[in-house]
Amino acid sequence: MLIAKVYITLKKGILDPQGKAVKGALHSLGYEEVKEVRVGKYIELTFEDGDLSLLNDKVDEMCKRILTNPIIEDYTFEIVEG
Amino acid sequence: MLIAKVYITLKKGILDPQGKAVKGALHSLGYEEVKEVRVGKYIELTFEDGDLSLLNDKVDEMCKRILTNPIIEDYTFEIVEG
Amino acid sequence: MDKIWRELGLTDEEYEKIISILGREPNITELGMYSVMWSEHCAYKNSKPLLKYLPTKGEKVIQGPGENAGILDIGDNLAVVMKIESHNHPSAIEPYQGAATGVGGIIRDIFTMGARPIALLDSLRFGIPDDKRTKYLIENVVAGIADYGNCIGIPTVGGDTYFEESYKGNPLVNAMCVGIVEKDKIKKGIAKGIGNPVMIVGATTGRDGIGGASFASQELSEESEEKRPSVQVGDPFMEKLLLEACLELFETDAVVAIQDMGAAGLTSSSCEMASRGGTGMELDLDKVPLREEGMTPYEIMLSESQERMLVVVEKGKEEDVQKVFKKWGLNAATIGKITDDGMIRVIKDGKVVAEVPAKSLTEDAPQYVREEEVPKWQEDVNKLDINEIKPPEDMNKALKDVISSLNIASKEWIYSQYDYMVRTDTVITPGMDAAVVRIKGTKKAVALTTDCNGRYCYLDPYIGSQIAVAEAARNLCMVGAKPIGVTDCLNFGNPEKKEIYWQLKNSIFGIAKACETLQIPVVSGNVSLYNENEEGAIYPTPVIGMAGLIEDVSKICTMDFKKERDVIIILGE
Amino acid sequence: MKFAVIVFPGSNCDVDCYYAVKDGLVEEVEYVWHQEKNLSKYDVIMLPGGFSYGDYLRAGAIARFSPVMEAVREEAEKGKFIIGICNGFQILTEAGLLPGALRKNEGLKFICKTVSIIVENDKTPFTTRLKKGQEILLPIAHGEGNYYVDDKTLKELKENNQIVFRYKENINGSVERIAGVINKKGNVLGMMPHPERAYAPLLGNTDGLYILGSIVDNFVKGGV
Ligand SMILES: Nc1ncnc2c1ncn2[C@@H]1O[C@H](COP(=O)(O)OP(=O)(O)O)[C@@H](O)[C@H]1O
Repeated sequence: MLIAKVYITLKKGILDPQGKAVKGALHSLGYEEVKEVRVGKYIELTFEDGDLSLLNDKVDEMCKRILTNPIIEDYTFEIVEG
Repeated sequence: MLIAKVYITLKKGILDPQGKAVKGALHSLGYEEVKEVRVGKYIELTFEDGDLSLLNDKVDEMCKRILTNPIIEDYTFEIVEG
Repeated sequence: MDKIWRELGLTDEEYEKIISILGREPNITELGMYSVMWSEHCAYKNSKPLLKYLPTKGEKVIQGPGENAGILDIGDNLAVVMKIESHNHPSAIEPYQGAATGVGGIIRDIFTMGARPIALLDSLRFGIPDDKRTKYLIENVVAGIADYGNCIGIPTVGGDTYFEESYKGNPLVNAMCVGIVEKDKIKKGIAKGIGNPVMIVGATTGRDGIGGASFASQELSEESEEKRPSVQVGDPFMEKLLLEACLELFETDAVVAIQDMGAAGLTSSSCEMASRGGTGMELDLDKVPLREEGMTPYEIMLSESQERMLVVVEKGKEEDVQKVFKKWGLNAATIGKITDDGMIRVIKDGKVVAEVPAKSLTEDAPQYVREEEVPKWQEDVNKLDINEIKPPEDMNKALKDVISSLNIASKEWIYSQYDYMVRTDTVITPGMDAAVVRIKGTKKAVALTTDCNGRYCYLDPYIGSQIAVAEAARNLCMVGAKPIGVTDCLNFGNPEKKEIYWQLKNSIFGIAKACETLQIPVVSGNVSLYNENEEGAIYPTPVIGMAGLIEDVSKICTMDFKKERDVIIILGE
Repeated sequence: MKFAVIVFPGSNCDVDCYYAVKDGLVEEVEYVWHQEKNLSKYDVIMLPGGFSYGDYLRAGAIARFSPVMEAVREEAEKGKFIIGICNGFQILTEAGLLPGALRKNEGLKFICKTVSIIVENDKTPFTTRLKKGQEILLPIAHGEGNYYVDDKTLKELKENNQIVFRYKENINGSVERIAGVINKKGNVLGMMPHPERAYAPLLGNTDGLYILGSIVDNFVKGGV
């Protein structure tokens, strides 16, 4: 089994209301040392075993076409044995 | 700068309607090879440099207290230099 | 760069005009300010000469077009504040955020006037949902409206939705908001009192949507994908806090003037307020709370970051403002003061980085009376002879076809995603001819609707627009309300094309005629032009938002058949 | 008797609760800002619906750390009646005052409509005006109302008769169609449907008064 782990974050400069609210909450709980918080998405895709480099391209394509909104989001991913 | 990357997923066995929807969308686009999809959260916390092992405990505490709901969610995290 | 003003959407003549106003070449910040303020979106340069034909007076009118929103007197020291606005271009690019920030913007227009927003409506136009992109647009526009309105806690009580091929590349997202204000507590954006401090309150300023106003004033093309401003993200939670903080602030006597920062952000709010007050404003950009580092004066002046307000405060009362905003966890920073020289003077790092007459940005904006021509297609599309159509053979099937067709079928799948009940004032919920929202503590209620059949307007903009007004008025009467005011959103193609200008003009004439006949004044509105791409323009779509007054809410009427043996009568011809 | 309606940043059914008590029950009611640390002067505490802190992160996750929540906990221990509606329910579960968690609706969409609710327990101070098995109509308006408990807790809930309301139909994916639960002690109720939006004939529905009215009845009798 192969698992693609996709990490999606808001692009730099795009307002992250969630991150802002979480940061506020952490500060009010006394975790002042947190300088910044960004909240994004984490998606796990499970595949049968297969050709890793082919899969790499496939996952990239999925990210571009459907998993992310390229207008406001950036992504990275890695594929691991599951 | 240190960055804590927190990955939050729904506990195993808890139905993930978002994951189901994404899987459906992927299949309808022809990516039949995707067996399962789980959608979770990805949170980045930025800190000034500091003691790594202390920070480790802190982040764990934040995860337990506020970043996740232990009834439905699991988490892992890693701390990297930013 | 050569002829940079062209990049910013200004013509060579407009650039010459700027030089003659300033007596020198503008620097980049100043040029940016002119480019947004003189865009169609802010200056209505193609539509203003036509808009003056709309009837805007009436005994109930407290505030007609020209302010953030229109105001109508409904007696007992109460007034209805209403406005509709388009967010078409942003929604075409990023439907969720585009629609969400459209809702956010129109809500700010209402509470800026001192009013408590009580209802939202949304008027939507999409292509036929048989392709992925259109479905994506629909899902996300509806979700964007839902999430913003639901979170901020203002019920979305109505709207209208059509599907038609011409909207495919240019979906329309018009949002309307209605508020209630006590007449003696109305606030306006008129900057007065030399030396009074100017404060920026609410969210921090980032690089969002820079140049959005000029962007909204161009046709969409492949290229606009490149040029598009960085997307504004709505933060309804922040706006909820801003709303409550502002209403709380208005209970003090600290506020002289207030305006929301929508399109063209700090530039438009400062110059419009100064221009209305016949004053000037000095702004120190180093005092603006920023979200990002290294922002240039150009960026700060043009940023369209959401959920911000510019407030002119009675001198010495800055602390009062700080106190209220601190309670709600919001920023409030003094960034400048009112001056007597009529200039918008912008300072950064102790140096003047822009200095232009406030009025030149607003009143001196160019106006164009364009050439018009009856479209060639007009004759073709009106050829149909109704007598040539044979009655359907199977009437049962015909009926089913009609009621299951996209544009007739129930829109519950849309409005069930909207919290239309919050605040427990919605006494007629979506699904009827018009929504009715009661006003607690009185017997009164307001009835609300939006209407426009773009197909009729395409066939005949003059008659079609009259039909839109008449339909809205009928919808209100049907629930027992007397129509009192209109807010209109004129969605058209590129007015530089003669046929489109013809449509725009005739549509406005049609609205004017209908409103005069029915004696319903137009108190606010919005124009969205350039809704057009390579495949052509949208149907002319002058959405009519209308409010009606119900003096006694116990007398409302709903459309369901009530009991057996009741008599059914058809009125009219 | 005096009701408190807690106002968190982002609450928006605070108004609904306030008027349901004032005009529907004709009882005394006050808004209480979330920074308040003492609730001892109130007899009933309402945690209203809305989007506290935007519901960012998770619904109710941030609000549960508000200073007022310590006071809510204290009053709960004393046995005072506490009712959390919609976001208020979410906050109570996040705070651990009620079991379970509320997830995104199964259909992933916000749902606003009036639905049938079945009364499961008519012995609570919130339901004495109702009968077990009775069907009432209440508005719902939520995006995250999909109730979850693990099997073990579910069993406990059943044993202790803590399931108070169920949806007649599965509208959001909740475990066993649970719409409202009460704590073991029987004084803290959480529910997704909005009784406070059904208090006036003009709104077309007064079924909410069964629930709000039960609170008044039972308070008069001296509480739990
Ligand atoms: N986008 C929308 N948002 C909210 N309500 C809508 C929307 N579209 C339609 N509705 C509601 O659905 C009902 C029917 O709308 P519509 O088809 O325009 O009615 P009619 O043409 O009979 O006036 C109305 O109550 C209207 O407010």
